[in-house]
Amino acid sequence: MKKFLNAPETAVDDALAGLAAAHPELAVDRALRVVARASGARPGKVGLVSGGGSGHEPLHTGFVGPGMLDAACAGEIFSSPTPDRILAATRAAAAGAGVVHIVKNYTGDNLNFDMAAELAREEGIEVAKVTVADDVAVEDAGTAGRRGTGAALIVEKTAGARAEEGADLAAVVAVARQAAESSRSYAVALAAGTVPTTGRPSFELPDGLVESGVGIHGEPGRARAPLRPARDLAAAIADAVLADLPRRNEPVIALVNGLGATPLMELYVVYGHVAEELAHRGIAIARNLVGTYVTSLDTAGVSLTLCRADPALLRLWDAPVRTPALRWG
Amino acid sequence: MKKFLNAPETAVDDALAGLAAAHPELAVDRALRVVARASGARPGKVGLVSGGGSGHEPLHTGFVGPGMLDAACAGEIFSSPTPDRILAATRAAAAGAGVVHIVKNYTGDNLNFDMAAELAREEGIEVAKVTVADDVAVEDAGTAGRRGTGAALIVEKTAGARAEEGADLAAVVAVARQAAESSRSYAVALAAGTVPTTGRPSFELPDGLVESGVGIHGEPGRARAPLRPARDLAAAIADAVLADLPRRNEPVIALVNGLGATPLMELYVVYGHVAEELAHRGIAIARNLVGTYVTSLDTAGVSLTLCRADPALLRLWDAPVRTPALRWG
Amino acid sequence: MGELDTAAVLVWMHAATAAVAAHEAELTALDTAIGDGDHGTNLRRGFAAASLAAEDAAAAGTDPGPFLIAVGGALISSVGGAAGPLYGTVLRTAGKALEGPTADTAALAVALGAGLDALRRLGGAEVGDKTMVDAFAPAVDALRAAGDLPLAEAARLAADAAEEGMRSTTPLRARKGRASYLGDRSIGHQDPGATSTALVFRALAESLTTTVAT
Amino acid sequence: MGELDTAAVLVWMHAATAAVAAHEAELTALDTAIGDGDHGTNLRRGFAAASLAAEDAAAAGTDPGPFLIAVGGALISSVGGAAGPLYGTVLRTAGKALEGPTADTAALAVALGAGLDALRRLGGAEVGDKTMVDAFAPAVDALRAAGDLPLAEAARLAADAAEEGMRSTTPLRARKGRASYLGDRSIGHQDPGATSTALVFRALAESLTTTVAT
Ligand SMILES: Nc1ncnc2c1ncn2[C@@H]1O[C@H](COP(=O)(O)OP(=O)(O)O)[C@@H](O)[C@H]1O
Ligand SMILES: Nc1ncnc2c1ncn2[C@@H]1O[C@H](COP(=O)(O)OP(=O)(O)O)[C@@H](O)[C@H]1O
Ligand SMILES: [Mg+2]
Ligand SMILES: [Mg+2]
Ligand SMILES: [Mg+2]
Ligand SMILES: [Mg+2]
Repeated sequence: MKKFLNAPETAVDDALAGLAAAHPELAVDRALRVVARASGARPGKVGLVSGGGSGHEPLHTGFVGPGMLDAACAGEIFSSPTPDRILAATRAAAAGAGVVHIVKNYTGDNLNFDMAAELAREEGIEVAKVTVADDVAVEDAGTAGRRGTGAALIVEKTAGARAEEGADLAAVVAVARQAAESSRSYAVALAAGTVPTTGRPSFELPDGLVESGVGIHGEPGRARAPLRPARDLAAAIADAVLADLPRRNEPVIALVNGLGATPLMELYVVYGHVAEELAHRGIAIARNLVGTYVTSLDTAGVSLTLCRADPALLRLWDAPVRTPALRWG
Repeated sequence: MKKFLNAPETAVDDALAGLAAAHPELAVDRALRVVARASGARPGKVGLVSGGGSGHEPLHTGFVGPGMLDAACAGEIFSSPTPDRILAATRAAAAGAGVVHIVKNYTGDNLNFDMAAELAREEGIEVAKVTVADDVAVEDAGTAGRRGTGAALIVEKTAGARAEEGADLAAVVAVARQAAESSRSYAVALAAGTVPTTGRPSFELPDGLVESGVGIHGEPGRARAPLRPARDLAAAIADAVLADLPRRNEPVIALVNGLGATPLMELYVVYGHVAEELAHRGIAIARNLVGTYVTSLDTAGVSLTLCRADPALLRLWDAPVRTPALRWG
Repeated sequence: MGELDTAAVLVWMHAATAAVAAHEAELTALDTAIGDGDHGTNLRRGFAAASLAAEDAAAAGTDPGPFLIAVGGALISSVGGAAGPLYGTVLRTAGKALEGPTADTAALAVALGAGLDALRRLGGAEVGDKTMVDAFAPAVDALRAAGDLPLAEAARLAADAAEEGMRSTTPLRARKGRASYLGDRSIGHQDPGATSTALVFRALAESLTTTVAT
Repeated sequence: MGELDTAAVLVWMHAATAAVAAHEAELTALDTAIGDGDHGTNLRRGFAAASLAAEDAAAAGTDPGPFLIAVGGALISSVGGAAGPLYGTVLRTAGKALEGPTADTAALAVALGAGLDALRRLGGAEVGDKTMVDAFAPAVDALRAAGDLPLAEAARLAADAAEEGMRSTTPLRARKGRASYLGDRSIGHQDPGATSTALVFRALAESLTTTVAT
């Protein structure tokens, strides 16, 4: 394994130290691994908190700032943070108007966030939970349900904008739910990432094969398939997402996302074919984002997230955002 | 080789097609591989043009837009574009106030840009050239000189801001030269990238070794060294840059940059140690940028660029920028 | 017929901590195959913290019930992932069901039975879903069936049952937890959580052999 | 004693195009070792375009001088990288120095000598800097020395000299071009540009054997 790290055990802490050094506009509690806005919670604003295992950067710590999250909480690599830390993030975000927990749908994340919510409620903080479960690669019945992946970015961006403009808890939750329920994702990998503590790729993928339907924790996918031209892979990915995307007559926000080790050139190649594919099917892309945002360590792979967006959601997508990893407007 | 491409020969064109699809604010001439602002050249504004071989994305095509470049020109992977194409980009950027060519210092880039400048002058376009030669890993005497790498971003950002505020050609050139001459870079790689047409990594790097002083074209480095903790690598990189950085009593802009396949987590780890290292030496970091901006295909590696910046340069760095890959203010 | 006192629970926790640490790589390898490759690391870290909490509780002369509550809390606040809240809740719930300075086989069966119920409620998994429940439920059944056997012997039977339950997960298709994402591809792999559960029961049995006089 | 006419130059260009294409992988491998791995691809693409320009020029009945100017222009606008402007300028400058419908050995030596001068001016490289100059300069010297030999024979001597110059680059430390970044690590590798230059001179010699009656 070759990584720019000091030791597998210190990776998360050392990266947070770097984040703190680079971003004085963030308050980084290195002991609790909580990243919040240095400006503190704005009285009367609904607080937005997310978090989860590390290894998905810039998600979520890179999305803390005006227009997006109030606080994020980083767990060990691929392990949900513990309730006490999520509680600390919740406290940092609480400003009297309640806090939304944006939780990617994994057993561990659900359990730890639920326990934290319970503790926060005991302290008098109103907490609402919005679950992100967008990955169509996994079954959604009688199991742990769909995984939360790229849609987290869209949920955090739009709900963050709604909170920023002063909406109340119910209204922020409504936007977050709308974005979450309107989004679907699918990912393929060319090579698995390496969890530092294990030192070896999460799975071995022989030459000429892609892993189709991978998760963002090195979970192997639905199937192995031959490596095909980007055009065909993009079509297959779009097919998978569209098969399960709500069929409303709305344009989409399209996120073509690198899983950590995929160069931008390749992401744009994929985006071009996704755009062609959607055009063929008469689906308009109202907004797009191409880049490396929701990652899985150094996985070479790409994910597509589509979110059906009405004008209200598009307006929130367009609203100003000032975070380390996402800034516009 | 595993990449999201259709064929090695179409990689550059397919990526440009995706860029065009994703960014309606850009005018992408796919035949000439010229990317310009869709709004056209603003009459009376100095035009800024850069370009070079492809494989370094988002440099330069991702830096076209208000506050930065007017046009960029993409060559084949790692090969400078030809003079006719650079001429086309120059025409797209020309608005009566002259055009600055920002050229990374490579024999091929120099020759092709110089020929294009000659042709543009024959058409009555005033062209000034600013050479970026920041890579301290290579000798600077009796050779091709230092390579141009990460400093291109800083030059394009600051000169772009100066042009945007209406400065004349001499003033824009002065800023570009100041930024270029005040910047130094150094890069190390854990694994070489793969040029699509060759299908194999540019060099083989055995386990446990890093290539120190690599270029952004798969050029092997100064030396191979054992893989060390990020803290030590960061110190060595900072040492290399500082040894050759102008010794003015000014703070620096620090760019910790991924070479294409390096996760953000690792970049922040490195940034943290670079910041410590500079603090020890009493050098203030006035601004920083941590991310993947000046790449070398899917090279796993990191580069550090430091630029001594006076208040004027910092003001230009802070000025608004609206491009696919860099946006703030 | 020995009873479980605080000293014995402390030895159990140390034994479990040692077992988890010794099997960290194996647990992580199992989790790499059908999960995300962190179960060994999570549990090593968590049980190390739980051992410290256990020593503190023992030093304070805490009874087994509150002792397990403290240890469960330490697991929750140090493991992360799915296993932390699940194991932590099991121990906390079991602890709440224990009264007094010692527990015999029947009392332990009741306490761990309450823990199992909490585990099933919290995680929603039943036997056959390829989770730690597959090892935990048969272990509790064995304890219950051994209600009048000496504790050390009952614990051995529970550990045997847990290990059999652990092995029974291999041919199963996962319906809960991260392995469920794999669908049919989860078949043929032993569940990491069931494996760690078997380790914890074996640690109980072995620690009782040394600590509980018969 | 044969002279070089437009038909012969066309055959030369086709031969050079074929040679570069046949050696693309080798040129790229040399450039991967001490450069950026694109010299073969660059030249294959460039000579393919140059061949088309050459056919157009030949079809238009252009004399060798303007013919080489057109071919050089095609190289400049299709190769990219360092090699495009360098090779293109050589041919353009050589073309400017050629007058009339044919050229003998001495005229070709003068023309390619002018091309070499332009190459040295443009790139700033001298013999010994480990560039295409190391193959080009001895080839021009050989042509000059063979001023009164038949063209085909003179071209063979030039190709021999170019190849010797090419091989002489191996022990050199690069002082120009991308290989100069390697410093001492460039030693022991043959220069890709010198290699392609030798191919182009060998293509001249071989094409003349077939096209120029002696
Ligand atoms: N819903 C559940 N109910 C019971 N046990 C579960 C459930 N989900 C997961 N598990 C257990 O947790 C184990 C995985 O733990 P761990 O790897 O630490 O957490 P994570 O899956 O969050 O990485 C699985 O092997 C399984 O035995
Ligand atoms: N300054 C120079 N003068 C003469 N020849 C040069 C010079 N720089 C480079 N070359 C030649 O160009 C060759 C490399 O060409 P190529 O790989 O196509 O361009 P690039 O280096 O831009 O990738 C080198 O092997 C060398 O022979
Ligand atoms: Mg986990
Ligand atoms: Mg090149
Ligand atoms: Mg796990
Ligand atoms: Mg080259």
